[in-house]
Amino acid sequence: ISTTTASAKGGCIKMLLEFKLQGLPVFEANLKGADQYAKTFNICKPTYGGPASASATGQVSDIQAAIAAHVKVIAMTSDDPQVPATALQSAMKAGIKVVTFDSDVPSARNFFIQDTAYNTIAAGVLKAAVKFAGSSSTIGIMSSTPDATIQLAWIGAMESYAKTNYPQLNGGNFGQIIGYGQSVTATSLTAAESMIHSNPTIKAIIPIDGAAVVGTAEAVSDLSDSGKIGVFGIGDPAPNATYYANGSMQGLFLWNEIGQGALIDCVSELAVENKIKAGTTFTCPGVNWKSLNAPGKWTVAKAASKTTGATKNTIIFSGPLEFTPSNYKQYNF
Amino acid sequence: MLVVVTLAIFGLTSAAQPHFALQGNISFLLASAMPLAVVAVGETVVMLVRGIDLSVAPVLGIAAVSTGFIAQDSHVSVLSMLPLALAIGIGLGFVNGLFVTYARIPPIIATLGTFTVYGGIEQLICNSRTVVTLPTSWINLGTHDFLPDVPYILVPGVLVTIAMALILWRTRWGRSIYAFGANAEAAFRAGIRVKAIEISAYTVCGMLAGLAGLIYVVQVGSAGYNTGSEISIQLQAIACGLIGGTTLTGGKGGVVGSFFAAIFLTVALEGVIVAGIAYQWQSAGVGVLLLVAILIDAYQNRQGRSVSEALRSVLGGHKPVQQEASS
Amino acid sequence: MSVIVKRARAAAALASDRTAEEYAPARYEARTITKSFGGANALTGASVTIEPGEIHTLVGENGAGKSTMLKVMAGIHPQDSGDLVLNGTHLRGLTPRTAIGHGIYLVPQEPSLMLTLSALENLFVGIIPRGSMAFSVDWKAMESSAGAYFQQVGLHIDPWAPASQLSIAEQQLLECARALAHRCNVIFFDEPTSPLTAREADVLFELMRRLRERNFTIAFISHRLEEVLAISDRITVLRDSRVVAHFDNPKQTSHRQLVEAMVGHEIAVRQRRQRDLSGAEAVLELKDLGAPDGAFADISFMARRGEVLGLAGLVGSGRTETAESVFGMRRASGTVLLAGKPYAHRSPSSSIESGLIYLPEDRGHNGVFANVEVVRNITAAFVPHLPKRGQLLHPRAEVEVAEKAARRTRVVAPSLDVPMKALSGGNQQRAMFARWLLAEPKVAIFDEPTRGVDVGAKVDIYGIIDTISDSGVAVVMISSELEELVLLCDRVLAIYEGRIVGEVTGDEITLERLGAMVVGGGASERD
Amino acid sequence: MSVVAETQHVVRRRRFDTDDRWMISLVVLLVAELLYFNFGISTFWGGGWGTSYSFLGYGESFLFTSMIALGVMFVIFTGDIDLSVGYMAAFAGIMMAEFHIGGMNIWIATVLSIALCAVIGLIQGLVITYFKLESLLVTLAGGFILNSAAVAWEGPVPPYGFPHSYDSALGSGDISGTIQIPNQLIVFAVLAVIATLVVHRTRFGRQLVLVGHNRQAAAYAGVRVSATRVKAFVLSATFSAVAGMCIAANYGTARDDLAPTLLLTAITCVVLGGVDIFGGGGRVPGVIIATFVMGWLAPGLLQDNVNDTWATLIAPGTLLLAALTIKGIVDRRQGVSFRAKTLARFGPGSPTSAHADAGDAPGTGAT
Ligand SMILES: Nc1ncnc2c1ncn2[C@@H]1O[C@H](COP(=O)(O)OP(=O)(O)OP(=O)(O)O)[C@@H](O)[C@H]1O
Ligand SMILES: Nc1ncnc2c1ncn2[C@@H]1O[C@H](COP(=O)(O)OP(=O)(O)OP(=O)(O)O)[C@@H](O)[C@H]1O
Ligand SMILES: [Mg+2]
Ligand SMILES: [Mg+2]
Repeated sequence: ISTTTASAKGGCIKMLLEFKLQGLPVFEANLKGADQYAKTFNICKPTYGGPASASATGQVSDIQAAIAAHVKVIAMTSDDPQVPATALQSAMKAGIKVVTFDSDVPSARNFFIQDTAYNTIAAGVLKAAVKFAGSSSTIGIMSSTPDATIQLAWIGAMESYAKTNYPQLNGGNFGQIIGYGQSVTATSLTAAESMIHSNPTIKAIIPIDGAAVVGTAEAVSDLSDSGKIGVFGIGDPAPNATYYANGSMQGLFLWNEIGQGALIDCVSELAVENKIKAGTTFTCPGVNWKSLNAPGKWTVAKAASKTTGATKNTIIFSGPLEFTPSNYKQYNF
Repeated sequence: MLVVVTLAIFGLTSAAQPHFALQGNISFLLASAMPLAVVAVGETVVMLVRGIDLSVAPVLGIAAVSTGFIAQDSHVSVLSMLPLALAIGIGLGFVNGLFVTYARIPPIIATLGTFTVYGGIEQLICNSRTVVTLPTSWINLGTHDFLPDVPYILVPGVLVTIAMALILWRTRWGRSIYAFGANAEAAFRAGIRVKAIEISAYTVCGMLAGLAGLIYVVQVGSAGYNTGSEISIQLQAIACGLIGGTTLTGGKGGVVGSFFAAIFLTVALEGVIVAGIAYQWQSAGVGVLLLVAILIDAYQNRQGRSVSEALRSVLGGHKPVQQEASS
Repeated sequence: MSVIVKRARAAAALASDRTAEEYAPARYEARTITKSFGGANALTGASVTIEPGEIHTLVGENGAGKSTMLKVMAGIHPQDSGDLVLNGTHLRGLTPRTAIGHGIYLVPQEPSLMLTLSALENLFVGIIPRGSMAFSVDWKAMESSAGAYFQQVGLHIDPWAPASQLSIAEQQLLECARALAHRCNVIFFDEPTSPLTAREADVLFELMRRLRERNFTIAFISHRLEEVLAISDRITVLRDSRVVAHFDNPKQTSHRQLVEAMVGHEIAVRQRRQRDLSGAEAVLELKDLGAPDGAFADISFMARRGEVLGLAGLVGSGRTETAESVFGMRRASGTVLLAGKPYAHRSPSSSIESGLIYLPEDRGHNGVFANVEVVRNITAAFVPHLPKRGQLLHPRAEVEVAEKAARRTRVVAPSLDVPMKALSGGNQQRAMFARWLLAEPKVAIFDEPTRGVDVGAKVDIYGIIDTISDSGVAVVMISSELEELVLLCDRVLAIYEGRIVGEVTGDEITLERLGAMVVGGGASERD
Repeated sequence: MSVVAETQHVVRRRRFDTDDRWMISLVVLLVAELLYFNFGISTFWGGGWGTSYSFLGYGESFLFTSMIALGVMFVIFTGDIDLSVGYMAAFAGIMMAEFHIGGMNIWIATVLSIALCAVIGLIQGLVITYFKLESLLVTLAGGFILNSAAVAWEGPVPPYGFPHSYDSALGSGDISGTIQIPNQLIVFAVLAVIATLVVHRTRFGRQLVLVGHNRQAAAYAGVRVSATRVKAFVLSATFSAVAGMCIAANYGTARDDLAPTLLLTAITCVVLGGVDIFGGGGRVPGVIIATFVMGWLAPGLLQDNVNDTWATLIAPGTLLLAALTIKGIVDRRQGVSFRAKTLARFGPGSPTSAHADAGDAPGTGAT
């Protein structure tokens, strides 16, 4: 209690860093980055939030507590594009800056840090899978639920990329083989198993959420199909070291989560000091992760773009990073 | 009877989707039913003493993440983690027993309380981490068969079920469990240590949930802050007990039925997926299955005989001996 | 972990190869026992000594503390103070388990068996014989030794049949067999006869006498004073949680002396009433009532205004089922006429609305709301007519209504605001009568209205029934105590195995006639 | 009345019974909690009494749970339980939203959805009473089915975008004055008053309680037991549906995963409020107080920088267990134990003696 008050007077910027839920490795990496760079951007050691179980209502309680605690900025990745909107709007009314990252709340934020351009990551992962399986093979997708916004966007981007570049995939209808694991490893495992059984010709699977990646890799090792069926997904490498090692994991794509944490700090500070607005370009001292265009340089989007998925006031963090069996050991998130 | 239905579902599904009966899949189905089967065996013991234990889910989770983290960090063998898993289960189950027996909180509420508290503990243990990079030996144990279609994972499940069935039938402790469930007051008057028996039932249930946690982490290869609760394994286990012929009113039923019910439930759920039913309706599928299970339970209670007996009498065309007596 | 526990273990271990006679004949003494439940005293400094080779009977009104005394002595309740002394040894921290180790067993007021388990297992529960391994169960040994125990108590049953298939009398005998199997030689019987017919009770008494000959130490509780006087060697009377009298020579004790000791004052002996009601109109008529499962069939009779019509029969003869079918608790075929009009879609609520009430026999389960205030117990059947103010209930007016009814039936309670369970059995039954009087019945069916009720309350209940019938209500009285049918009824129907087998009126109603009729014979057949 | 002489007895003024004492303890607990937060957290009162995001304003984060608690309370009073309430609330919200998006006036959609949920409650109640099934399991199954229906109906993009007036009326709006009173608090207060009066001051409420105390005896006393139980399920569904509307309005969207977590909290509130999980015993005001105890606990702790896991799981769970342990001890002093009640209600055969003393439970004697 007393520490919060003291630090408020100490001049650093009080920030709530709110995740979808505790314990997801990607967010842990974000947090690591944010903590590491807090000093650089004059952020008080981030107030770490996130509901104990994935629920948008839990996030709202956290936001309410933060408003009452008079934070200066809320950085959050939202469980739902709508639910926290009311709470965030009242936060903005109270003069608090809102920076969303990873998943957006379009109607109630100042800036949104988009992980990567949807088209580039979709193309990256699909290209790798096709290279392994062949351009007229059968490739499945493992997602969490049909209403996961970003995953839907990725799938859409993959579909349109496949339509123009690999018209022969899945007999011309890429995107028809989708399994859902509901963000539960055990369920993903079952779903992946049954996908493999129902599609005997399947050559590669693209899991695009954390539980699906583990579940799919486990299923592939389980059926002694390691190496026969390729797994190319979107996810972080460290949790899947075992599967890289036993040959059931061929490639994962993501962005640099630690760097994203640093960018969150940077944007938060700039937002609080009103130093950025739509259409401008900014730099972050000490942060040199490769952005989409140039290292250490980011642009605040002025208008929406269909291909990248960006909307107004969106900052795209970076292009995709590929983790292969030969380089996965270099990243520990 | 359950075996028949299970085989029927299996047969129908494989007729529609031939690959369903592939060798690997049978083995996979058996293996993925084991965590549930072991939990269900424990839950059955509690149901036999007229109890209910909702906290098995986080108990399983705690055991899974604790053993998983240790294995992940120090690459110990699965067997060396067994005592830890059991100890966790025993401890947490014992606490449940204390609340039910000494604090006299109704089981459903007491274990609802411990469900939340244990769930919190599971999260604290995870402390924002997830068990993922298990040693290869663990993954192999979870994924390999020692005979065609007989996965290693099946072994502990079968052993536990046989052992519990024998214990319940052939030991004084087992008979005391039934006596307590049939009529706690009479058991007390007959000189049975009712409190010890009731606590021991919850302890055994916890112990098996702990064991199931270890099996789970070996089989799935991963565990996290809400392992167990996320698939409502406690409810599935209760459903298994009911489908397997154990009643909620205590003193009746047994663990073998629950074991097969767990396999049945797993095959049925997998069948639902393979049959191409939209994932949205899977939870409705579980709901309907549960309704069927309780209707069976109600039927058994009212008729004083099990559905399988009834079916046998219908199919076999002769009246069961018990019929005139039980009307 | 006292000596006692160790001895109990040793005793339990020895159980399978020791006979009761190996115990020294037991003199069991309870000295100045005090026991209270949540502030209310159930026993105050009560002492009882039970000698070997005697049947020692405890009598007293409901709630006097008889059951509590035996429960304390059998380790079911711990006493607050006082000592339990068995052959000079003080028993401390007694539990049923250790009590059995000392050879003490209580056959409870109502048999409490594990209904889903076999008779065999019920017999041995708690002392299941060991098999080859220390913890295993030797089913063969159990099966082979069970027969002897069943024979000793005169039971002829399949040891593997579930206990739920046994009749109440058989369950009672199984409890006795359990006491023997547990090698107990101090056996307490808490009101064993109340659910039994006279014939079944005789079987039990025979067993008790045989045990007495084997020098067992036996305690007994009953409200049926005739049988008490017949079987007891010594009688201890409890009143208001204290021991108030001993009768060392029951053969020379009169019924009247005993009653006066129990209630503390004289009680007028009731005489049979003589009334001629043959001209009164019929308010309830049953035509060919039959149960779907055949528990009763072809039941036809009518009850007149102001008449007390008795239904005599053995336990399980189908009287309760008939009455419940009329009241609407069960489905039945046939016709019921109420005040001459057919009454087809029967349900308890519509019965009560049309002036037909039923006092259930199982007061504990079907009558009282144990944790609810007496007031609300009394008004429970009156809820649709409770006084209202605006749309809401008017609590004060409700209390007045209940009080008035309670006064009419002489409910004695510290306050009508206490929960029902704080009242003695007799007062609970008085409150039940108050409930049904509120409904202003035209036809009242009373099922075993005096079961488990002490003599004082019995007399009051007879008075209430007289009053009700005098006011023009047709009373149908179901009772297994033939004496009270003789005292109260203007007409009695006998039911045997679900069928009416006879009818007697006026002076024809005698104990002998009824006794013969209820077992299905010797009656003047109706046409 | 000539034969029977009249006996006089006094109806003494009500003593404090266990229920009263429990309610007093709850009030003390609530005051203690608020005092702790008051002195412990400088910002607990935020910008002053009742401004958004402090004290009364926190209501928005738990009042809908309180409404669900009130609903499920009816069912618990009858000795049943309703595990479908959370799913029901979510389903109601989605139904309303889909109707609205389909072009229906939002208020008509609201009323229609509440009515349809009442019908679903009716069906559940009928299934339970007609087939004589365990309500625990039927409503669990019902909840699963409702959940599926909700997920299927909402589709990939959960419905959102209600008129501002709606969001404000049932959601985050408040009546401004010196103290800002959230609209939801008013909705809750209305429901709370209705619930209190229905249970304690109407004929239906009386029958509800009697059914909970002893179903058999109630049937013999002419209470329409099944009808009463079914009505309780209808009330439960209706209250949940109203809560679902408030949730939707509050968050501006309706989703399947918002509500299920509410179930545990709601049941915790009811039990903590002193309602006997076996039916019959308890007071509605106790439940109302308990919802505030529970409601302020999590936001208060969160503000006190307590870890989310502690604030939302461990603390409430421990509170529930501790409270019930204490209540159990207090009750036992009175000679009524939960276990005895369990045996009285579920005991096989009829172990209770003719005078219905509930005290012969195993363990009462073993020390
Ligand atoms: N003690 C019992 N043992 C076995 N069956 C019983 C017993 N009591 C009742 N029944 C069953 O219920 C049927 C009718 O019982 P019911 O209780 O209606 O008889 P009753 O004449 O009212 O007896 P009671 O004197 O107990 O009131 C019997 O045919 C029998 O099948
Ligand atoms: N477990 C208990 N809890 C609370 N009160 C009890 C309990 N057991 C008995 N009592 C009360 O103690 C008193 C004595 O009860 P007890 O059962 O010994 O009476 P009894 O003489 O056996 O009566 P009855 O003839 O009705 O069986 C009664 O007032 C009873 O209500
Ligand atoms: Mg007694
Ligand atoms: Mg009867």
